[in-house]
Amino acid sequence: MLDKIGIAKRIAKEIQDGFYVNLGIGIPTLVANYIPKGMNVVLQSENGLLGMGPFPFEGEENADLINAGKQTITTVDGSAFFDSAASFGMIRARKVHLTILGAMEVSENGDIANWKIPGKMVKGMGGAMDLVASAKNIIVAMQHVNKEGESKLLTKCELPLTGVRCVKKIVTELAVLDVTPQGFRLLERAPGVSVEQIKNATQGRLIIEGEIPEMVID
Amino acid sequence: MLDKIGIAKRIAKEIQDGFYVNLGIGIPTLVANYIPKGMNVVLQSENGLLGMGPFPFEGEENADLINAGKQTITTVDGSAFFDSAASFGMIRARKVHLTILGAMEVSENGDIANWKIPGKMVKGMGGAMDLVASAKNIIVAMQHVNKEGESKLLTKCELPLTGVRCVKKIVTELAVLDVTPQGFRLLERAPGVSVEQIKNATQGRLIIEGEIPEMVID
Amino acid sequence: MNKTVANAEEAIKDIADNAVLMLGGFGLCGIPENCIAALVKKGTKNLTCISNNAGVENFGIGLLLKTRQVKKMISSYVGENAEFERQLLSGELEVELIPQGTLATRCMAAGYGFPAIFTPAGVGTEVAIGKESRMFMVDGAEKEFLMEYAFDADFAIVKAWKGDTHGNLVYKDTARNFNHPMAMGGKITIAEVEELVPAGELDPNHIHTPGIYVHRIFQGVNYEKRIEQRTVRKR
Amino acid sequence: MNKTVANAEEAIKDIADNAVLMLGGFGLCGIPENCIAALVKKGTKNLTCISNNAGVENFGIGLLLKTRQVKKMISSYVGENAEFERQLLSGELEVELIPQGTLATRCMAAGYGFPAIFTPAGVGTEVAIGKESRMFMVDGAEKEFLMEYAFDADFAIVKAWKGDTHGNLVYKDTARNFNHPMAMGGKITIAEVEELVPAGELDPNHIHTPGIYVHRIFQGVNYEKRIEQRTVRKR
Repeated sequence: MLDKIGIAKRIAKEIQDGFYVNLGIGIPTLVANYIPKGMNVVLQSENGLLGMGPFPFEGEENADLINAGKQTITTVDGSAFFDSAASFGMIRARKVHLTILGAMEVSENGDIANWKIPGKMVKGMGGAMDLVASAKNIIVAMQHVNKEGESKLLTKCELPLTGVRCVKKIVTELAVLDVTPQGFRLLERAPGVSVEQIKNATQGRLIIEGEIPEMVID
Repeated sequence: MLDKIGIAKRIAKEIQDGFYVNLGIGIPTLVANYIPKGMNVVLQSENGLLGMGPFPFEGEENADLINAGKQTITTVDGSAFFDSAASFGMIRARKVHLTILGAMEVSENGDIANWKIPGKMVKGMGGAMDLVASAKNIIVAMQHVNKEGESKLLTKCELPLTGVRCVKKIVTELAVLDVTPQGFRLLERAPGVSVEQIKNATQGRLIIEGEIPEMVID
Repeated sequence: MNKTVANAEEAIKDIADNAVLMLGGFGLCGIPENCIAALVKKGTKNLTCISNNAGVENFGIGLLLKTRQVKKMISSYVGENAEFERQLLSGELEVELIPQGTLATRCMAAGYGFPAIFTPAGVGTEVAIGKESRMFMVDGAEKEFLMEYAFDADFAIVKAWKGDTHGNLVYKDTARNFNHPMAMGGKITIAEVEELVPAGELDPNHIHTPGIYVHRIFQGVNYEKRIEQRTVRKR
Repeated sequence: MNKTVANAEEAIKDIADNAVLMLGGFGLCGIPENCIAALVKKGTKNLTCISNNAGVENFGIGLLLKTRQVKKMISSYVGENAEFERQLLSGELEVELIPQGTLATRCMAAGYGFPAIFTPAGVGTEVAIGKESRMFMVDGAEKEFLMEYAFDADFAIVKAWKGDTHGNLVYKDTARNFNHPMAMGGKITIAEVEELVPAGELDPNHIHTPGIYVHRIFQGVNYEKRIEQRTVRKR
């Protein structure tokens, strides 16, 4: 079973040289720490930055320089600032190669819900609806089951949707899965996790073909 | 009868303090020379400049700094450069208060033709169609009659249109006229020009009410 | 073309009850602190605020929420303000949550003279309810877009780093965010800046918002520039 | 993220016959001189060129017209090139004349992911023939707009003043013009610059075109930067 860092490490392996990547709040933010050294990757922050760097050293925080999670950050060489309309322009124009974000629910056809629990929680969708509607490739980092032990990989999302038929891949504490026209295709098991465990934790249609390898995480 | 400079001088009187103004090629360009000293006016050049200044001194021409007529120019204090899409954005958003341009024909309902003579001349509309479609106020600087002595203020334009129902005022070598729902309303005569002359030179519907004063030009 | 006004009070003096405002900033980054304070002082009521966020409880637009001056918020994310969430869930506050890109683009659309724009954001979600949608070819496949209208705000209130007396604005770092699209999109645009300079001092190649969009400008005072999430690393 | 290529020849080497190109510049101001020369040398045929102007007879896109490499021009104003007018009137050259703002906005639309935009330019004229139009409320009155589609160009070829190895671009003065919207709008964007610097040397607050839009960049040589209308005043 993976912890949050394990999920982040596994997702980092999906990033390719030359990618522009947008990282959502939470686990996705951690992915930045595990991008292989020497790989050319530029992080886009949808509040108006290409070339996001690590957190600043203590005492060097700049109130004018934050990421989409409102955290103080730095820039790297070759960065560029722009306004919010320009930012979502480049997102809509599919210049960002990969979007990694969290989810409350994903359905077997790739629908995603992550912004609202009616009557309970209304934080808003932020940039997530724009990102999932436009990104070429969307990877979801999420827990396979909720606190009550119920599956979050469903036949159909129950919560209000963020986007439809958009998720391409899911990495959870248990597994890596592709979203295919036939449903969730199991690609890898987390270390020490059995196919049976994954089956039990997945409510939506799960495709298991051949031997399912265990993830390799450095 | 006015010469080109006279037309430019008369049009300059229409400009108000605080105006952002776009000047077309030809006589409109001359208007810049007659804006009263001390009046705050900013000239927009649709190729990407607010705050157009006079021609450069000899030897100080800058190939990167031209106006929409491709002439070398300068900037004034408080100028700003922007791209062509942004430029027409501010034009469409009606931030430019006044557009002054030339015309081959204007009709009594305010249609204008100035970009094409089928089979003879095809230079293109440039930014004129955008400007006339959006500007709050459009003044046309033109000759009242063509070389053959035929009126260019018509019931209906014969040449391909640049825009419809958009011209608000016309200044010619003979007269100043408003375009009203009832037709061309004669406001002023050029020095030494009679109402009869203007009548003869105007093919479209001409409204003459009361005494028509002679223009006052400094 | 001097657009200078003395201070925030003068800049906002004609903002009346029921006005529709765009307020720049992302989180607490690049928010018009002086104008918000002046609005609180003035007590203008029943405001509709178009702003990506709603501030926090005791800062930013949160101050206007606390004093119940806001009738309606149009935002994309309001997770940082518990008072907001309370007013929303209790029905005291009218709220329209829309995607962040849609929000930014509807501001920009007003400044670009686009009556409406097309975006795929929200297709198939509750955001799409009641909206016109349309298919377009994208990369060889049909894709659905929603038609979203330009905002029609009475005032845009933005914060820039530097500005000149003609209203030209330059932003710093990610504080540009919604300030530029909103500056373009307001019928009347009010800009507060950290440093106001005479026209001619800013490089015309480096202006972010051309002065034609800005109607009033003043140099703000006492900027707090509060940090919402202070994240650091060890040396 | 190094996008540097050696020179114009390498930058354009995969531009094949029948390609659709956006070419930056306004008149002769800010045109990609090196890439145009390389295209002439390569002899690529049947090009569709989206460019505000068609150069003059012996410079700019005029060079490609002279060698009959252009099948179609999409422009707003071509008055400075007599050879162009001749080819047009004789029917040798296909030409689509569209309003300048429509041209610029259709480039930008591609870069902003707008499948189409609305503009009032050309309503009631021959430009509107065959196009969908639609009424919107503007300032309290109905106004007609044409729907114009985003361009779908294979390559955008632009010229900037400075650029860095990540593809970030900075333009100078009015040479920005169509270069920025086209840089955003190309599927593959090629930028030639007067000065190429390592990533990190340009101020990230002053980038006009973020590198994400640029695929290839090189430092051009022997810029002529010809002036079309040398207008001066006496001291």
